[in-house]
Amino acid sequence: GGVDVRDESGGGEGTTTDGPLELAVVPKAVGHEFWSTVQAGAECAAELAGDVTVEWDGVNAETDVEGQVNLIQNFVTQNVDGIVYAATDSAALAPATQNALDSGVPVAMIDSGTDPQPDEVPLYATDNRAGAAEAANLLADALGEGDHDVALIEFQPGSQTNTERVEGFTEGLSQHGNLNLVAQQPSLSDVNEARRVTEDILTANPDLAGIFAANEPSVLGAAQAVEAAGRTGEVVIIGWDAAPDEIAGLRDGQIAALVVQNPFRMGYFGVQNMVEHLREGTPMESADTGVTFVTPENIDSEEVKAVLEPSCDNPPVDQ
Amino acid sequence: MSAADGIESAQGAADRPVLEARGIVKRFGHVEALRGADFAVHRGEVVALIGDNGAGKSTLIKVLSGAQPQDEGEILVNGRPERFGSPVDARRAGVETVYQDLSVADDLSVAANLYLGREIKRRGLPGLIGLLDKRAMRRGTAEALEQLGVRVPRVTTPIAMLSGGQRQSVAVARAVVWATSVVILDEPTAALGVVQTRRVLDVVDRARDAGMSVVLVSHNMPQVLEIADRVEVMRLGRRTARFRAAEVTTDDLVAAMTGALVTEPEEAALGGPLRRPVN
Amino acid sequence: MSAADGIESAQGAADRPVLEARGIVKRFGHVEALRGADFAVHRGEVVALIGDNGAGKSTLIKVLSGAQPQDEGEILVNGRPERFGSPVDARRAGVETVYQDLSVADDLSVAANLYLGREIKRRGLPGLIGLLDKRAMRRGTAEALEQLGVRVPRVTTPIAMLSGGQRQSVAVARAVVWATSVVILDEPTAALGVVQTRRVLDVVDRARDAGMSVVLVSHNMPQVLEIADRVEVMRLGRRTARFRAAEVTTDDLVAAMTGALVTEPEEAALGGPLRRPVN
Amino acid sequence: MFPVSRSLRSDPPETTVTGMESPTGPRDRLRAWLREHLSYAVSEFTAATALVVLFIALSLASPHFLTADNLFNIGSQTAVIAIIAVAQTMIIITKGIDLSVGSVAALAGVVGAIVVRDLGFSVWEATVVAIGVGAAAGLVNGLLVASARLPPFIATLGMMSAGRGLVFIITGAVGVYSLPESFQLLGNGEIAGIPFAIVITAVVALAAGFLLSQSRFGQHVYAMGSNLEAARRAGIPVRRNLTAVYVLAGALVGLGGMVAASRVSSGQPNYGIGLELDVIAAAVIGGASLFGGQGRIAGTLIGAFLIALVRNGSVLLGINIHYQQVIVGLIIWAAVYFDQYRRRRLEARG
Amino acid sequence: MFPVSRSLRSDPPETTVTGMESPTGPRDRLRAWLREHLSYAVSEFTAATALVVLFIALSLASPHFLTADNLFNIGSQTAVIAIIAVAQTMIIITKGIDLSVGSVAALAGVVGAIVVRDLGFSVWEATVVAIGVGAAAGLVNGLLVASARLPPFIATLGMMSAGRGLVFIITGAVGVYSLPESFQLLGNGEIAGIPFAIVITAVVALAAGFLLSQSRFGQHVYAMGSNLEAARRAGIPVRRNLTAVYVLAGALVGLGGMVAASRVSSGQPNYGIGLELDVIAAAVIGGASLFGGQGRIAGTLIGAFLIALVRNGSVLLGINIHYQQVIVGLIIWAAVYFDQYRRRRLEARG
Ligand SMILES: Nc1ncnc2c1ncn2[C@@H]1O[C@H](COP(=O)(O)OP(=O)(O)OP(=O)(O)O)[C@@H](O)[C@H]1O
Ligand SMILES: Nc1ncnc2c1ncn2[C@@H]1O[C@H](COP(=O)(O)OP(=O)(O)OP(=O)(O)O)[C@@H](O)[C@H]1O
Ligand SMILES: O[C@@H]1[C@@H](O)[C@H](O)OC[C@H]1O
Ligand SMILES: [Mg+2]
Ligand SMILES: [Mg+2]
Repeated sequence: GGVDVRDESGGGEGTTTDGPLELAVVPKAVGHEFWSTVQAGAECAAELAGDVTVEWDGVNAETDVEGQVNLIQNFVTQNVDGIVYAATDSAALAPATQNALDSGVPVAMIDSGTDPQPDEVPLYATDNRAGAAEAANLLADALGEGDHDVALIEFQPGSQTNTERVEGFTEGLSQHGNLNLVAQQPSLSDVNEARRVTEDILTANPDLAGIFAANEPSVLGAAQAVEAAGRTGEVVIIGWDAAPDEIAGLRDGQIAALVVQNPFRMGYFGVQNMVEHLREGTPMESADTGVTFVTPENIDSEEVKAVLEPSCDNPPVDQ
Repeated sequence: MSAADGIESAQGAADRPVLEARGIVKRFGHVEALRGADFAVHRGEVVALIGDNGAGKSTLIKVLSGAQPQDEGEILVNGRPERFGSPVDARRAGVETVYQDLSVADDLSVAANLYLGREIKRRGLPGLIGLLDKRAMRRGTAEALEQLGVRVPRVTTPIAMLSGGQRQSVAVARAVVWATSVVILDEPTAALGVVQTRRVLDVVDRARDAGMSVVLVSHNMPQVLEIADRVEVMRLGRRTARFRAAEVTTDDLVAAMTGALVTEPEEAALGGPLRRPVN
Repeated sequence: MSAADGIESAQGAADRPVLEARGIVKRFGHVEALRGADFAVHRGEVVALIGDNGAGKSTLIKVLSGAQPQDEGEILVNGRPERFGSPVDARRAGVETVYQDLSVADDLSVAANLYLGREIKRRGLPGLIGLLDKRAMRRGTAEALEQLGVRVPRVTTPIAMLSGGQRQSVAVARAVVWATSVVILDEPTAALGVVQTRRVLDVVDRARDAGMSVVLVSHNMPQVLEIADRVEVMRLGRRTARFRAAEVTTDDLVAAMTGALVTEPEEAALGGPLRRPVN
Repeated sequence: MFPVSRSLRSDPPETTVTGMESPTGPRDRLRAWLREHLSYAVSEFTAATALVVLFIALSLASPHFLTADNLFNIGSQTAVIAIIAVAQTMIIITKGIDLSVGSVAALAGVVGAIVVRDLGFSVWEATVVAIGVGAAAGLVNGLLVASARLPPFIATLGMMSAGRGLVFIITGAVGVYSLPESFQLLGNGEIAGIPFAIVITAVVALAAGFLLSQSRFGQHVYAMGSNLEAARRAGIPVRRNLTAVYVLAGALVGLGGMVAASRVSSGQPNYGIGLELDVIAAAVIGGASLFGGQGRIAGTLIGAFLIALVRNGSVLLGINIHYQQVIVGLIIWAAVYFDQYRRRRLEARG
Repeated sequence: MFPVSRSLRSDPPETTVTGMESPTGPRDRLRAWLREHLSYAVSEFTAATALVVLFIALSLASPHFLTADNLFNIGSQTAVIAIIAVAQTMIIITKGIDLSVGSVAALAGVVGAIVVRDLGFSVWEATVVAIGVGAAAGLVNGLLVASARLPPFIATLGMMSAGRGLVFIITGAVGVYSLPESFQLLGNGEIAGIPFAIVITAVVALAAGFLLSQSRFGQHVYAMGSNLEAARRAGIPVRRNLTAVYVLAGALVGLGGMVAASRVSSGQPNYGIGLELDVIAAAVIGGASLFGGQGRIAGTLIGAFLIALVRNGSVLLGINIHYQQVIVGLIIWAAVYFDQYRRRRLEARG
């Protein structure tokens, strides 16, 4: 595309680009509902902006930090106009972001930022830690008075999002002396594995009263295990994310509440702000994309619907 | 059908060889193992194929039995050119081979090796779905080994556990059991004991009597002269001499193998010392 | 030091055998390959070890050369009991072996196999850091093969590409090149051509003349009688007979191998038909 | 019956040597027979010993272990791995390896789920489709190995990558959800109180074990793995047979993928990443050799359940997940060492 | 020099046969020599052909490909895989396999990061520590394989699990951060304008190639993989050597893990999951055989770069992520098929 240098505006290097834009949008990994929704949001923003191509590319596992470093590096080499991505690891990707900036490629972060995060790089994300702490509160509310055994199904030990949610949840639990964490197992983001560990946890802890499962596959597997054990309703599940079967589980009473982010908005904001920055030189500013606690009570509210069924007909309003 | 028609019939057209090779060339990388090799065996005939180490005997045998395709030249069965794409084709033509490397499956039992590719199935429905009659195969194996005077620990012992001679016996037993037209034996008695060697030679005799053809590769000249009707000599990938066994001495054979004696016209043309075949 | 002291000295104490096995038992699962086998070879002596297929010859050889530990019994070197924990121990005692399975590394070249475990290093610093003198090894290999009358495509050809006889030649060359005290040859000429076989027998002769001892396993009775000073016969995992080669016929040997003739007292005690050794 | 050629049939043998061992009396023969058959039994037992030891240890250590529910759970949890490990065993016996099992299982699972959701197939029809998908992938693997003569590692590595890509293309990298209750039949249903997944596993294992040990085809599988050239020279159609093994294995992987999808009543595009190592481990722990010619279904099942018990046990005992991995490593070492050691002793001493 | 025993030295040979081919004139001999050496060259070239083809194709297809920056990028990105693939090649030549490379690299990386962060080690000291950690893990693998005689698959599978567990225990499943700038030296530094990671890779590859092809130890490595029993009978101390190979490989894996950690300036507990397949693939694509005795460092490097080019190229060309995996699969098949095909032709026809 034609690159035309107009020396104005306050953003980055003070250049703006006319004509078609090519943006790289990189999730932490591909293969989950969550990231597909991010992609949908990104493509929606691109379409509305016009003449913007989104290059959607990611590694296969959220643990492949080095692979993502390489991928970002390759996009810089390819000289895309801008990069919108979610860092698999905040420290490890910091140099990659810096390198992109040094090469004149602006960066916007979604879902997870880097540490340090350069001033000119915005972050459109949810606060994982806060969300998980709130999940502990929801669990406590659902279980009520008295001592209760609870379990935690994490997904990928050692990955940053996982760590944040686990820490957030355990911090939240510490506010509730009556909740006793008796088991903690990883699902490795595999539904079958989530079901297996949950089954075994239920076997070992006949008195288990509640479970917090920290992402989509973990929730699905946990719900199935509880159902298969015939203990639906007896064991309260607080989940994360909003895959269709999670919503169905919520409606069926298998799941008590879901912590739901707004992935569509992440993708949308990332691309929309990047395009504005490139075309008009508008500086990009971070925004909390928000977290919604979905329960059987509020599931049919308009506000929740907008989060659960995002569509480009009704795009999120900027900031 | 006797040893007498050896040399002549190879030239004459009336009695076609059961199995014949013409101008076979076989290369491995830059090594030319066969450089236009010829060979023929007739019905009811025992032909010894001899030659120095590395002369190309085993390579020719593999071509004759379909185990390796030649690069050039042709194979004729009863005078008709045949394309041996695989060992199955050769077997279909009734040719059975004992390879020098034995070609046995180490992890399988003696019985399984003897029946490899020709397993006996059970009668009736079980047989239709492919079930094996292991008992019958064990019995048959014991019989076959008995005939060759071979003793193995058990017929269910894996081949890997056998002694060198026992392994070879299994390979020989397999070939002689199944052959109907030609048996090719590549150094079949190299590892065999005295008694077992005798048995194999007896089997060769009986095979000839039954009208079968036998190709025998051997480095044992007395054995060759005792059992063979004719002798073909290879040297450096070509046939360089042919003799009737009855009319030749060990010294002649050695001379032919070392190149001091040549009977084939093409070879002579290439500058080798031409001497008429003995007789 | 000649063939003459064979049988007597084996019993007498004065002249100790260079290598002796006493009461060796070796079991594989429920197969007893050796059931108390004895064996002895003296300095400057060629002893043939014969026996039917599966008699236990190769197993005994592996025990004698440290390749397989025995379950019972003892090995004596120059009269002193030795524990052969590995082939290195046997080699240290100057014992070199050609195994029946050849024990060559298929992916390695002829030269690499000949020098396996005894590679020549470069002189000076390169040698100190382990660099090979490949050129010297190639030259040495060519020489050694020449002496045995062996032709291979190239000394850099991988063993996998050689003919059966060529492979065996490499194995034989390796053993005779390195032996200093005893050479054990397990059917060393089974796949060899006439010329190469002759060469190996010559080497055996020269080894004896040089005061070395040779143990030869063979199924070729004329060869055994020609080259050996003494013959020890195994049957079903035991030594059942001993002869001086000069005083015995092929028929005697065959009789001993099939169990019709026994010279060892223990065997006789077990009910075998006792006949005095010939002489 | 025994088609001996005329040349062999002529006169009776002169000596009395037989195909059987040593010239000993009837009592010795009985002893030899007993020794032989006992030693087989012992060797079978040996392979299972680690499993039994672990089983007893867990029964003592956790009150929850030895309960029908837990045992059924373990059975169902292990079903998929066991079924796919059976497939892997067949391939390993041929001296092959299949790295694509995870991708192919995922592919079969999502396709099975999609035809139910979008085309209204019944769960049975979907199962047939899933098996077909697996078989088709197996066919490609088989042709690449048998006809194009790629090393199995490479052929199936490519399929691992391409298969996963296909899954993503088909699903758009999103799980296939909203399946009817009936979809759970294979994974969660029961027959006469026994989980259906366990029944399927048992049927598959029995059939495969029977095929391998009793049929002509099975014999040829071992022969090809033991010495491919010898098998070819013996007239076995090695190309066709090798391809058939991959197709058959692929079909089982497809079935396994369908059971997996059914257990979680959804088609998961990320299913089965790393599965290949689990199933190869089960086969190798069970005595299969990556160098071909060796392996038995019974052993593979033992291997699969050994791994499953370790995992179940460590959750039941509440072992910290980080230590779990260390313990799994140690137990794998110990189990195989123990087994190897006893085998060697058995072989060396009788 | 050539220690021929007396018995051989006695009289000169009677005939003129030599260790060389056919009794032909000097011209023939020259031709034979040329043919031999040319065919080697061609075979080397063959292995690299797929790489070259891909290289040219990418240069034409993307203006960004053939730039110093991008090539250096590819080099640095491939460094870790290449270093560890060299280690894997040595093990594969011995007929072994190392599944633990990912876990051990992660272990070395996090330990290297921790000693810098917590104990104030310099990056060089940390590198030595990381190499030591790798070597120690290799020693355990080596002892299990050589002395306890576990199948390498099992020994290293156990290490894969135990090693990862150790990483988690040491780090508490949290990345090791807050490292000084200097920590990035190995991964992101430069020497005379050339990325340090590339220099390290080149040194490692040259040293390993030299060791394997020119040294006695290397010779023994091939011999052990080709026929372990023959090597033992030839007096090679196989236990010690086999253990040494695993230790050496482990040390390289440790180095690789340190470079990886340095590249992302942190110790990542999940580093290297699935890495074993990548590096084995590099070795096998480069001509190593999982059945031992065969493999060369040059081939392995070609394999590693082939995989890297495919990945780099598909990003540069903006190929859809899902299709990328399919394409990677197809290219792996094509590259190896092409190579095998030419090798076979070469062998069959001269
Ligand atoms: N697969 C192969 N690759 C390369 N060269 C080969 C191959 N097979 C045979 N050769 C070569 O072809 C030549 C002939 O080998 P062949 O095995 O036919 O000899 P032979 O006459 O059977 O010898 P022997 O008496 O030793 O068995 C030898 O020089 C050998 O090195
Ligand atoms: N590794 C093994 N496992 C099981 N049985 C074995 C093994 N090695 C040898 N045997 C058995 O031990 C017996 C003796 O074998 P050995 O190889 O010593 O015989 P041999 O006298 O060398 O015979 P040949 O003349 O055939 O070479 C045979 O019955 C054989 O089956
Ligand atoms: O933040 C992401 C999350 O919301 C989803 O559940 O899976 C991957 C995470 O990284
Ligand atoms: Mg031959
Ligand atoms: Mg023997």
